[in-house]
Amino acid sequence: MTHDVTQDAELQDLYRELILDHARSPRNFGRLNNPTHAAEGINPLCGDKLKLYLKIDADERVHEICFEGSGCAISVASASLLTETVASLTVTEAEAVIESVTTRLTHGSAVIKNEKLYALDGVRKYPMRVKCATLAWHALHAALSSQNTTATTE
Amino acid sequence: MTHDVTQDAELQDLYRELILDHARSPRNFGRLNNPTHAAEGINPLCGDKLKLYLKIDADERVHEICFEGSGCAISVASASLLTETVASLTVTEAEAVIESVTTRLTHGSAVIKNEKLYALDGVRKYPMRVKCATLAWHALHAALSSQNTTATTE
Amino acid sequence: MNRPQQSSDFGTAIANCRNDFPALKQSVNGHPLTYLDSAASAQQPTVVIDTVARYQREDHANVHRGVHTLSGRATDAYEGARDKLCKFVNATSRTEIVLTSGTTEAINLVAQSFCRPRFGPGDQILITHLEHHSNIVPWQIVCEQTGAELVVAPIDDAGQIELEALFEMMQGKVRLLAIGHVSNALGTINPLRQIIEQAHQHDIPVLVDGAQGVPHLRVDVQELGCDFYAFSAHKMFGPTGSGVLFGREALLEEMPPYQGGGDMILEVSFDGTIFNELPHKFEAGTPNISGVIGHGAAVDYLQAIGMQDIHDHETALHDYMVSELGKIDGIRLIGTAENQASVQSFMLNDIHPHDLGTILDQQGVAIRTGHHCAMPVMERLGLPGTARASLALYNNSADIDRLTEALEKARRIFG
Amino acid sequence: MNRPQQSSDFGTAIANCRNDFPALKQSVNGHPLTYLDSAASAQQPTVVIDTVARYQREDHANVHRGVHTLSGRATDAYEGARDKLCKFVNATSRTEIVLTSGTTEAINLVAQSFCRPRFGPGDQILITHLEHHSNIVPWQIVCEQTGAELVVAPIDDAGQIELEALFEMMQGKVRLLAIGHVSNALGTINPLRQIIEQAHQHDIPVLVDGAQGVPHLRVDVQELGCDFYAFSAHKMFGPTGSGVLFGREALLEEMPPYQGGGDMILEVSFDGTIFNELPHKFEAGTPNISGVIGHGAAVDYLQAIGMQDIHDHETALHDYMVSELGKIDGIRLIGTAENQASVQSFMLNDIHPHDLGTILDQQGVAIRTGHHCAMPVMERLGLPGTARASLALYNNSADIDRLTEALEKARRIFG
Ligand SMILES: Cc1ncc(COP(=O)(O)O)c(C=O)c1O
Ligand SMILES: Cc1ncc(COP(=O)(O)O)c(C=O)c1O
Repeated sequence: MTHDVTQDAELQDLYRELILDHARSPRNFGRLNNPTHAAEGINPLCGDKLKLYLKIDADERVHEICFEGSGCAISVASASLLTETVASLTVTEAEAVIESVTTRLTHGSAVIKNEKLYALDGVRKYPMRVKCATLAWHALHAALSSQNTTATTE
Repeated sequence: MTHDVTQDAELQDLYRELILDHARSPRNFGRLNNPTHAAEGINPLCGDKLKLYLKIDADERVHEICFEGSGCAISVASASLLTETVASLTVTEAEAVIESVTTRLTHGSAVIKNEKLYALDGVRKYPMRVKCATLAWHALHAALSSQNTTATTE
Repeated sequence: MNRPQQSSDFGTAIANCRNDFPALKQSVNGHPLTYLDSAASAQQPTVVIDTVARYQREDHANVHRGVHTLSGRATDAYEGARDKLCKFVNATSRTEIVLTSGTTEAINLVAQSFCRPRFGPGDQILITHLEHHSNIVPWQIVCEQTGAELVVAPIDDAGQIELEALFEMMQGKVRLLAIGHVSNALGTINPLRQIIEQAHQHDIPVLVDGAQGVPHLRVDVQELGCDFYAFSAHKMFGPTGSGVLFGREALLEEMPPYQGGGDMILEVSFDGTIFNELPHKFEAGTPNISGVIGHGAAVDYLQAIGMQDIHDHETALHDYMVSELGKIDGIRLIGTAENQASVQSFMLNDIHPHDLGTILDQQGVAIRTGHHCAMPVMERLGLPGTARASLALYNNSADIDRLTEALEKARRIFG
Repeated sequence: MNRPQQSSDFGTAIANCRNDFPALKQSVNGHPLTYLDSAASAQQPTVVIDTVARYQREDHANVHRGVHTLSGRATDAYEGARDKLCKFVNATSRTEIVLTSGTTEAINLVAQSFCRPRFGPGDQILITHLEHHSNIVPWQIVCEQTGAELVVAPIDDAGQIELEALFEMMQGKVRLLAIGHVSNALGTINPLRQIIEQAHQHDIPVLVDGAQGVPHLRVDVQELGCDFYAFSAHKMFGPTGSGVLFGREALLEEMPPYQGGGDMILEVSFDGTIFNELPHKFEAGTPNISGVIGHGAAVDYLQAIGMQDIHDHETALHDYMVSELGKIDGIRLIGTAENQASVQSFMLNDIHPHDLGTILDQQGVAIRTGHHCAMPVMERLGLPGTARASLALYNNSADIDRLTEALEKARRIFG
């Protein structure tokens, strides 16, 4: 059963404690009343559906951010981590984080400043789940670009 | 080359002299001015297209019959032989001939009174050509049933 | 509940049939594959795969239009498959068997050729809350096009159509009822004979979405009395890209062609075109010849085993699955209709179905997770989606045991 | 004219490729098969047959919707084939590659989704007298539906479009030009670049029926400048039931979906449905997964040989065929365009093509006879049909020799 042990380890790499914790108790969960920016992310494959709300002032800085919706552990944890990471960054800084996170998840190389986000690394072995992890980040990009459209993972 | 000899023989069985003769010089070829019955036969596969015209009087007998159109040697010869066979038969007799010819061509057993029609027997080895041989007969049936529709071989 | 003993309980044909499916002999992620996703698409027996490959190697040519030997062979094989399909659903005549690319195209054909020319404002198309998107969206589109209204009969918490409400809605200006045979999301088998009888009393023609009917049940369109019956080859162990619309001849006759092209015409000229006879009128262009031939081989395969044996086997296995799932802490069955095919949705605690799917896959267990193309069902039940294990003739009790083991592991991981 | 020496004149890939096609190794009616009917449907190389069979044995599951391993593999293979097709015609983006059941469905899609919502009385759809029924009837149907008018550019006796007349007709209220790349009946290669340039000067979008283009020519939709390009897998050595509509993204974006069903939606509710993004918006229901994967394998096969080599080989062989046919008493070539693909129609004395077909088949030579789904061409030339020999990459000069021998025998029989 060494086999099963490896697999357990792999699964536990995907579902790390930090991920499970954020999935169970997502941070910044809720709705902003007067967001300056917002976007929705839909993953038609598994029905993940997230809404991001941001308040960005004239200083081009994220003053408030939260999200609501439902999704799998990976997408919810990723969104929760996103809100923690992006809060109080400038738009430019946020775009840079989006870039490095999505690159890291899809090509596996980029360095990420916020170490917590490495918790998402386990996803890279599960190509079908990468879309779950990137969903919130795509939605954030859409929100920042004021493309008030829906982002999808297709 | 015994092989080729057999095949030549088979092909010559299909294209018997009588068939080639009727195909080259179809009998009763042309159009009736005031037909009492008429029908068209179409074989979409090869573009055969025949029109049958009949004059049937109160005595329920075929007084005049002719056909026009174009088609392969088999369908034209078959139509030509049909007009010779059916001329002056009663409708009931004609239906009986249709029945025996089409049965013979498709199941290969029925006896046909008019011996000339056995010239069509060569077709039975060519399933894809049976429709050519039966086309005129289906059209005749349609004409007699006063179904003034188009008969097809599909 | 005891494990059903395949070899003794049922005919040997079905007991041994798992060996006929090469895909089931593989390992996935280091475990023997446990394929519980046949409702999405079924695996193919060797005989279907080989029939298609042999056709390609020996007999392929275009159909209908050729005088040469290969074209004759291809046409015979293709039209022979139509005959098999005709018998399979017991249609009156082969002219009632329109070959399509699948259930979805078959339903769109009816929406566009049957409804669109004759429906208008004030008319209603009646469906149920249980339908697959393929039996919803085509009607939404044609309603949008014609001004007709889509009305939806409710379902109860077990996933059963509320018959009284359905019958009540038939009083209206319903001009077509479109209803599934078996729900792909919840497994519910609808009481079609009763429903169709009622619909016909109101002169409402009935289309049955049979995509999930054909793999599990003996289908007899004359006994059902339906006017249209749509199904796909790939759900019944045949190839993708092939399906059937059965339609009653009188209705098909009245309908204009759906697509234009080669083969569906008798004569084309710029003054006007004469369409071909049934069923060819509805089959434009080169058909999926190899797919249809494979579909015919799947029919032969199913009939050799026998739909009754298949049904008995699946019922016993489904019972076993329900009882074993029941032993897992935190399992909640979704879809508990009295009359259910071997398709079972469930939730495990508050684990999102997608996470369950990954964890099970890691153990070689393939289930489907999500909305199963039946979002309205999910919304009705207040769920983001479900996990679904669907059984086919080739599954056995070991599959169920591996499913439950894998679920236990998921429970441990999510603690 | 000398026999073209395959092995020396061309790359060895094409010289040896005949061996890749198992169907060509058989005898028919006691003679080695001489397959000259590829324009109707082409044979498949072993690699295509095996790719499809291996997929079925190892990787099959439904695409897009699954989280398990097989579904992932199936989706990767299916979407990978789309990428290959995208490169094959040099589309800008994979979103421009809509997978259909074939050329016919692709053209119907444009007729219904592009034309039907926006054309009306006074508008014209322009085609040519050279078209296949699949590029005529869909336009007749949509004209009937919308009140638009179908106008037809004439051809000359050689089977070439009369360009001046065509350009003249563009002055009118033409809102779409639909034109073949290569005529299946006569082999004519149309000067598309010139025609499309002209059409675009009048802001007329152009659909190209590429069914007969892809097997013979390198296709580059950006170089051609066309707005739509439709083709079928089975004409290019792939499976039946699979085809492509290339469409420029800007146009596809504006078009409503064609069929409704699973996979083409993002969200379904009874209040309204949100359609999926391109290209999925146009792909309703379970697609022909294995067919598309086979189509991708056919692309790989063609590209390994190289379209230029294929074209050179076919041109040399066609020249040889024309010269050998010319030696037969009573042969009349039909279709003598200056720029012609390796598709040749002909008549022999007054022997009806259908009789010729039977006599040749008896000698193992498979040709097509009849109207080739191009009745207007036949009517224009005053013929009931023709005999047609169409060449593909796997044909060789021995095929031509057997054709001419068999024709000599037909001449003798009809004396
Ligand atoms: C020129 C041309 N256009 C369209 C078609 C239709 O293609 P399909 O039958 O594969 O849809 C064909 C072949 O039949 C053709 O040769
Ligand atoms: C109940 C039901 N209806 C319709 C469909 C659509 O079938 P297809 O995708 O083969 O067209 C499916 C399967 O996807 C189904 O399960």
